[in-house]
Amino acid sequence: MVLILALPLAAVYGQQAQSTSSPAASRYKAPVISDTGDLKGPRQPIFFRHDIHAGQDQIPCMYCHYSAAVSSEPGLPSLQTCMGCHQLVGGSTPSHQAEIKKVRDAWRERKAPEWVRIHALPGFVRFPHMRHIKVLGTGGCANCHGDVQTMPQVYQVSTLRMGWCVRCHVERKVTRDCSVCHY
Amino acid sequence: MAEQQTPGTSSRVTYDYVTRTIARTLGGPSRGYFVLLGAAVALLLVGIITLLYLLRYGLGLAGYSHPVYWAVFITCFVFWVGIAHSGTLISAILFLFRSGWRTAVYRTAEAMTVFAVMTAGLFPLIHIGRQWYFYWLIPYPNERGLWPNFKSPLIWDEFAIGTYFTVSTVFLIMGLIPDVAAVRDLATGWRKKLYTITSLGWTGTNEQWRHYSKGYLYLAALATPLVLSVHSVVSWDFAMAIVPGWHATIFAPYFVAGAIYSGCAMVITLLTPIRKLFGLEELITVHHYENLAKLCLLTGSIVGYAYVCEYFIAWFSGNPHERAAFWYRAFGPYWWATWTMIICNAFLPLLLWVKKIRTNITALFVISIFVNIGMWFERYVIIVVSLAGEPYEPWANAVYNPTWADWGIMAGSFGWFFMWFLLFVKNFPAVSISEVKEVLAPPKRGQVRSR
Amino acid sequence: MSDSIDRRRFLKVLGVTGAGAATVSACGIGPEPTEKLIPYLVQPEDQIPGKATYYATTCRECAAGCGVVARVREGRAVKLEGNPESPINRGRLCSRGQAALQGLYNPDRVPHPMVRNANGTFEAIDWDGAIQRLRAKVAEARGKGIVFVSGAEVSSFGDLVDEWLKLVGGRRLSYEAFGFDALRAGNRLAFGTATLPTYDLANAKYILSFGADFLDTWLSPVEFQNGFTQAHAFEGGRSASMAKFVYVAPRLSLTGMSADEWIAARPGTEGTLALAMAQVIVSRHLARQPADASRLVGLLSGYAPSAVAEAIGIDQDTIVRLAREFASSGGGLAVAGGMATQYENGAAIVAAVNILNYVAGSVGSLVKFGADSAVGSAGTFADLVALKADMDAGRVALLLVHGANPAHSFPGAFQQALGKVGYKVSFSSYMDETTAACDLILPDHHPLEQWGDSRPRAGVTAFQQPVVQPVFETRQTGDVILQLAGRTGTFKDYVQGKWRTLQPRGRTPAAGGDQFVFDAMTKGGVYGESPTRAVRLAADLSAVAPRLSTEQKGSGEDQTIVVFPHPVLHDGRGANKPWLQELPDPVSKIAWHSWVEVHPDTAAKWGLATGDFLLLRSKFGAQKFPAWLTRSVRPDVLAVPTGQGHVAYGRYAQDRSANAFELLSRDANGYGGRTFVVAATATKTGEHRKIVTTEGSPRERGRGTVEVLGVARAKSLRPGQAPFHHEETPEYASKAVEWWAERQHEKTELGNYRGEHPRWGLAIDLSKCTGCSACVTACYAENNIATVGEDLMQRGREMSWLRLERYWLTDEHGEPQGAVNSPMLCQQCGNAPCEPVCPVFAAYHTPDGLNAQVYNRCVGTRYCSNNCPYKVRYFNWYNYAERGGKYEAFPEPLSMLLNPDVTVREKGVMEKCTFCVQRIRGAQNQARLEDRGVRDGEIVTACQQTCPSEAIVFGDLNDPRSRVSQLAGDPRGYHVLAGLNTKPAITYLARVVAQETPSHG
Amino acid sequence: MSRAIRLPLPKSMRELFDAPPTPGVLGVFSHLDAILDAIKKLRAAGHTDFTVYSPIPRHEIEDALGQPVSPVRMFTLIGGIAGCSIGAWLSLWMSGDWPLVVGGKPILSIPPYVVIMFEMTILFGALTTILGILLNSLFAARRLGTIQYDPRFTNDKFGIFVPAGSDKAAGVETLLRGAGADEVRRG
Repeated sequence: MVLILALPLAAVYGQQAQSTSSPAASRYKAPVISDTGDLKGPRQPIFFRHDIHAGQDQIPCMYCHYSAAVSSEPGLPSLQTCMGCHQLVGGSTPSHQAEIKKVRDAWRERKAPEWVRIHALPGFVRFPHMRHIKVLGTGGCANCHGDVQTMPQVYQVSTLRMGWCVRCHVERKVTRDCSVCHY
Repeated sequence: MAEQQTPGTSSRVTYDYVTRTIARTLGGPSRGYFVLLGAAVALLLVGIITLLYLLRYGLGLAGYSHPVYWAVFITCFVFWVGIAHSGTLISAILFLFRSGWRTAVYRTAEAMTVFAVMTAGLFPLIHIGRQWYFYWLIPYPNERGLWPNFKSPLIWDEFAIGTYFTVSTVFLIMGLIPDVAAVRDLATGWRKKLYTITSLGWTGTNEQWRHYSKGYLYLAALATPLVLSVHSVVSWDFAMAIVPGWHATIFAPYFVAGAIYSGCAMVITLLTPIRKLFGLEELITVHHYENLAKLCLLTGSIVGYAYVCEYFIAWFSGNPHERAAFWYRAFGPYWWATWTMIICNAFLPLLLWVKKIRTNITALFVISIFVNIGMWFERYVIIVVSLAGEPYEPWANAVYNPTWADWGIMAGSFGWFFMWFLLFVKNFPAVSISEVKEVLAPPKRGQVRSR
Repeated sequence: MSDSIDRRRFLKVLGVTGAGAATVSACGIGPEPTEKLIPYLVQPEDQIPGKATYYATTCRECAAGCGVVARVREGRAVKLEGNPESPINRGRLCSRGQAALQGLYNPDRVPHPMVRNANGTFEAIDWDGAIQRLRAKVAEARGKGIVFVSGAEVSSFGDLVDEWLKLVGGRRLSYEAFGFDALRAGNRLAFGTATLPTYDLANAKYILSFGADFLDTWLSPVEFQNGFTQAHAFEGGRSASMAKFVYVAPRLSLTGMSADEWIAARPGTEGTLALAMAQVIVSRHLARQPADASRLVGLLSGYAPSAVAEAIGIDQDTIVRLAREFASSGGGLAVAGGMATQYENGAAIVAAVNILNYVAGSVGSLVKFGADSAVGSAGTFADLVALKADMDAGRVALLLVHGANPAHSFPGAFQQALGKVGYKVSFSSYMDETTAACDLILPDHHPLEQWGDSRPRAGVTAFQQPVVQPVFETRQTGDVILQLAGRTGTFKDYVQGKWRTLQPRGRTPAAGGDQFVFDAMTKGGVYGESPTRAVRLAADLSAVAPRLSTEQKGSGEDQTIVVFPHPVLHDGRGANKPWLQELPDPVSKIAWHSWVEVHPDTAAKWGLATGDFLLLRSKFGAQKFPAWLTRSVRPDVLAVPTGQGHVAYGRYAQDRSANAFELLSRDANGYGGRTFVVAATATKTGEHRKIVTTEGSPRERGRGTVEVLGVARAKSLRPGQAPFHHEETPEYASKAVEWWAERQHEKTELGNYRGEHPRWGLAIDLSKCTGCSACVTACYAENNIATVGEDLMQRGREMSWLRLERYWLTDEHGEPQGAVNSPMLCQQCGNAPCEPVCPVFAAYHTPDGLNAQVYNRCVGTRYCSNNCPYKVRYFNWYNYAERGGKYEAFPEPLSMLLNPDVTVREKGVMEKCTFCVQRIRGAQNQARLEDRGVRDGEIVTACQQTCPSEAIVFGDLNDPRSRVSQLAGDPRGYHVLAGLNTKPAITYLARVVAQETPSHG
Repeated sequence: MSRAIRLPLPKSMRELFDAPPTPGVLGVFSHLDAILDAIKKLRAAGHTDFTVYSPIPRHEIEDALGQPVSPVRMFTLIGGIAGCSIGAWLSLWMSGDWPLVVGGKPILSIPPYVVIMFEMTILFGALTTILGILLNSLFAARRLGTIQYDPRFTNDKFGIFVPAGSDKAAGVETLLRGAGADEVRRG
């Protein structure tokens, strides 16, 4: 459902990512990364740059993490989703092209990349994403995940520990009943 | 204080005699001593190994069976807390009552107290399911912002036992200071150093005595209600629960009496060999034993009365659950435990009415051991049998049998206790020097003294 | 549909990591291990991660053909629930249905084709190779005897097999261990038709069961139970409820426990009793006779109560009374089955009972012929005996076995015979006894992985579709057969082709076909009305009487041994599923092993105690069983369940207890059926074992745990009356208590104490509960409850959050007349004693009135359990989730069925029922997304969902319009141990029994 | 207490523990009545700041010296009150900080918290008492200096040390001998 709605949008952004002529007035410009060594966060099999996709190209989070608004799981984009754009988008710099090639190869070999998990909750905690999106709006992701739009490589900004959750719940005067998260 | 000699002590007993006799106990240990110590350590090792197994595989190794979720470990906990009680009773309460006979025995009793509490304190930690999270019971500021539940008797327990351990320890140390000083002045070598430090520069000036004896008085005054409170709190672990056989208002006094009872018995059990080993017959006399025996007789009778009460109320209340529970107790599969407890605790001590027995140390020793056994079973009966025998739900009843894990931990606890106790009596005066002197007639001019 | 399978393949990849997470995180201390996240290649539209998808299919655990809905999360089937669309089970499911999942993810499945090599052991072989081999064998066996043994297959698969066998010249024998030969024979005797009727229990006004265990395993238990409770419950949802139920059998079975009266007739005399009743009805004109009833006079003349009462073992007044009640009820239904149809004279008994129904005018109204039941299609036992003979004689060159395990249910003889067969092929995906004796194994998909269908009765076709991608390298036997037959297309096409033909006339198959099939699949099948046709008495009834006579055979000290099907393990097919093994037998409450039921008086004669082993030696075999002393069996009868005693069939089934089939005769009886009663000597072996039972006190002893009302008293109750309030604290005290409680609740100022939040509650109607224990298994499935195994269960370590307490209802002589079954689970008390004693707030009261248990906060002091009067808290003594641990409860791939919404508990923590809080939270989240409140009935607990008799209702007690709060106000309602002022959220509705002065003391 | 004024603060921790030697006379007695006699004489002679050693506490000596009641009791009292209030704060504040309902009981239910308060009272009372004893004895030791302490004082001998310059020393000596000292030393 989400997918279908978002498709034309994607095409548009795909194009814009290509065209340098588009008026980028207030648009965030992703830096060119020469050395990925000193970037924060774990190395991923493919150097996927959230700052380019979400920041520069301003693709909404929900486009890839399609189920965050309806399910407790945010959802991980299928390779098909990636290919939706990268059929066309080949990347501007050699380094980008190299990474995009990995995606296309993966698609050809029907072998999905194994992403390294960054945000993990213990098994005894339930975090319904949809409830939080419902309240915070689709822009609310940053509250916990930080300003991903400027992260070349995503890393964990919040502790995701209980005290951190509770503090926010108390500030916003919402329940801190244990059995809301623990069952 | 008593101007005339305490009954039983001969005129040979002078200040000097007291000092030297007691100091002698700290002399080079005999082989027998090492055998005992070795045995204690061996037992402790058994306990440690068992504990490692429990940690690795889980409490399932013990004999627990739904709905018997508390068993031997808690039984031992209550048993040891009980043992701990006579110490402070003798040292504090009898001190306030100015009863002279306590002086010869209170040091042993007090040491016993401290080590018994040390032992008891281990059991709650061992018996919880996730031992590595025991610190969640302590109110410490944490990242989650969670606090313990002060409505839970277990938290009361934690505070009571903690306080009791601290207070009885400092009480013991306080009493030791003048004696350590006395020993210091006789000792040589490394012991000299040790005692110089531990005596905190005690010289026995009038100023020191002045603050010391007042302070000691206040400590005693504080310890007295503490003794009574601690086992009351322990009893509330059960009385606050709604389990038939636990939920009784009589529990606090009943448990306190029981605790002192078992404590005194344990004092007799420990004192007898020490007296022999260290040749303290002159200082610890039949007179002392008789008084301990009388104390046992008193508390024992209270316990016996409590038993009667329990059954009477169970019948009188007409509550079917209560009745069922006590019927099960007496005639259910655990009848043997119940009757062991009743015979050892309620009937055996009646022998102490006889002066001949009361003044026969061997007899007392034997009786005291039976009382210890009986008191252990009392706790076993209260805890295990009450849980096993249809607590409200006719469908939920089980027969529980302890396993090697239960016995292993219990053996370990005895090892742990005796190890500390033995180490203590060899390194610190097991009988109070200054207080024994206090009850002797002070040297006066014109009195001829044999030296 | 094809690509839907592809989807699930990729989902499965993700599912595995998910499952890993669920278990790992739960048993690890400290932070999570870093996981890999594997995305889909193609985005499935019908799957959203974190949200369940539901697929309708059909349960194949027995031949009843119940519709099920599989809940699928990330490609793993995590729960089965009844399909509300199905006319068979109406959305309900039994324990065995629930446990199908453990068949799917069973760790002992045959993972790939295997062939017996030179040195007699199995070795792996690839599919093509295997099929080549089979094709060759078929070729060389042509004409030398090809036999295909299947289960009761009235399905497209059955048709396909038959087509193929016609091709290669073989024959099919469909075999059920507990056949229905007597029913067919009996019906032929009485009405001249060999088909099986349908029984309309729901509309009966008086139910008389001659050994028919229609709540255990007989024909279609879920359907029957649902109907039965409608008729028998106090408020079964119809005007004239509370039909009296009389149970006639030598032993009180699960079905018998619901009886208002138990007639322990002498074994084999059930038919005599039926005819005696018929005689009374006819001679005294108690009912409007059918025209040809007069023909019966001759037959019945010999059956005056006075004449036969002696033989039956009851006094004649009882017979007359029963006859009167039965006839005057204006809707009496007599059912013969189970034990009564497994005697030498079983057929005659069925005939006799038919006659009873006939004279009472029930045939045609409550007993309808025409819709032949699927299980009926099974071949007779005689056929199997014949096959065995052929095999012995070497007349069988190729034997193919699918969905049957004769080597276990027909032990010894069949085993030997197998040795003489040229080549043996098994399609089973479990290494059961028969498979172990085969030469080639071509493991079939589990029913949840395959396409297929089942025709439980005429007019009804239940569809089967794969709900998950195959777990192992199995292949659907249908496809294999098609390949062998050299036909193109997959079995799926074959089945769907058949389905297209089901659509009503007037629509061209080509056009509407796909749409029709798709719609039907979403409903789970095609459900049409069953045709009915009237039957008349057979021309010649002379055969009935002579066959009814029972001559006592066997010497004096011989005991009558009754072998009955285990309510959940049935003929043994359930034995490889830990849920079913750990589920206590509803009557004996014994789990993990088999037993022999001995009456205390008999036991006293032999100086026998519960747990002592008895060696039963019949003419055919000997087995020893531990004794269970019970008054629920006739003193002159010993009863033994089947189900255990497997020598193969996986880690959970193997080498457990003894196989009761060993005792039985190897020859078919007069009507071609199998006799399950045998004379045997019983001797004490001197051995003893502690039996694995959850039974506490068999009597309730007036503790207020269960309440029972006489029907008249119950009917006289007006709304607002509360007959059980005397259970509460005395007036003066209760006032004080109330006042104190109120003050306290005001002070708490929180949650449902101020009525702002819901107060979740449950209502359980004991007059509906039959004790079938389906709820228990459902609870295990929904809440990831660990099974602990035999030796731990023996030490009372079972984790069953929901247990069924069975208390005998006794007559004035203290003899059981039935039992009250009370589901005991956490009562979610308003003033919960367990909460204040927890030192770390792991147990506390949620704002919506739940008695929550925070597993990750629990340190395991176990004080809460001590202080729980209901004793419904269970402790994790070991780490049951530990990979490869001694007590691992979910060995791969069983862990795939763990519910990702529920934490897998760690060693050392307390756990308990919380009204399926995960379902509550799920519904609340959904409601919030849609900006609405939670609707009544939106949240359904696992136990409520599966309960075949609809005895459990969940809802919000603070909402006066909710069903549960209305039931809570029912005059029959009471709280267990209300005197403790725990204010439970569960209201029990008292059991109502026919006799006026019920005693359950 | 005129003596109290003469309390200079210790120059160092070390000094606090063993005070600098003061010139004076030490008398060793083996009889209680003798030392009591000596004390009387000394006080009659106007000596106030002498130290009495004894192996055991004897109230006769205390009476003879006419000492004021030890200030330790104040420590105990304050400690007790502090403990009680800490106990109250712990249980009340912590229950309020994250209110959770258990067993339908009020969040702040006093009866169970009394136990906590009580235990804390005892604990702090005891600890402060110890503190009181140590501090007081310490400062006392500091105030009255000392010379050659005799080990027999912890065994069976009593002693008196009278700080006295060479001028007074002779008088003190005779006084002590008169009272029946076994031996008298000048330091």
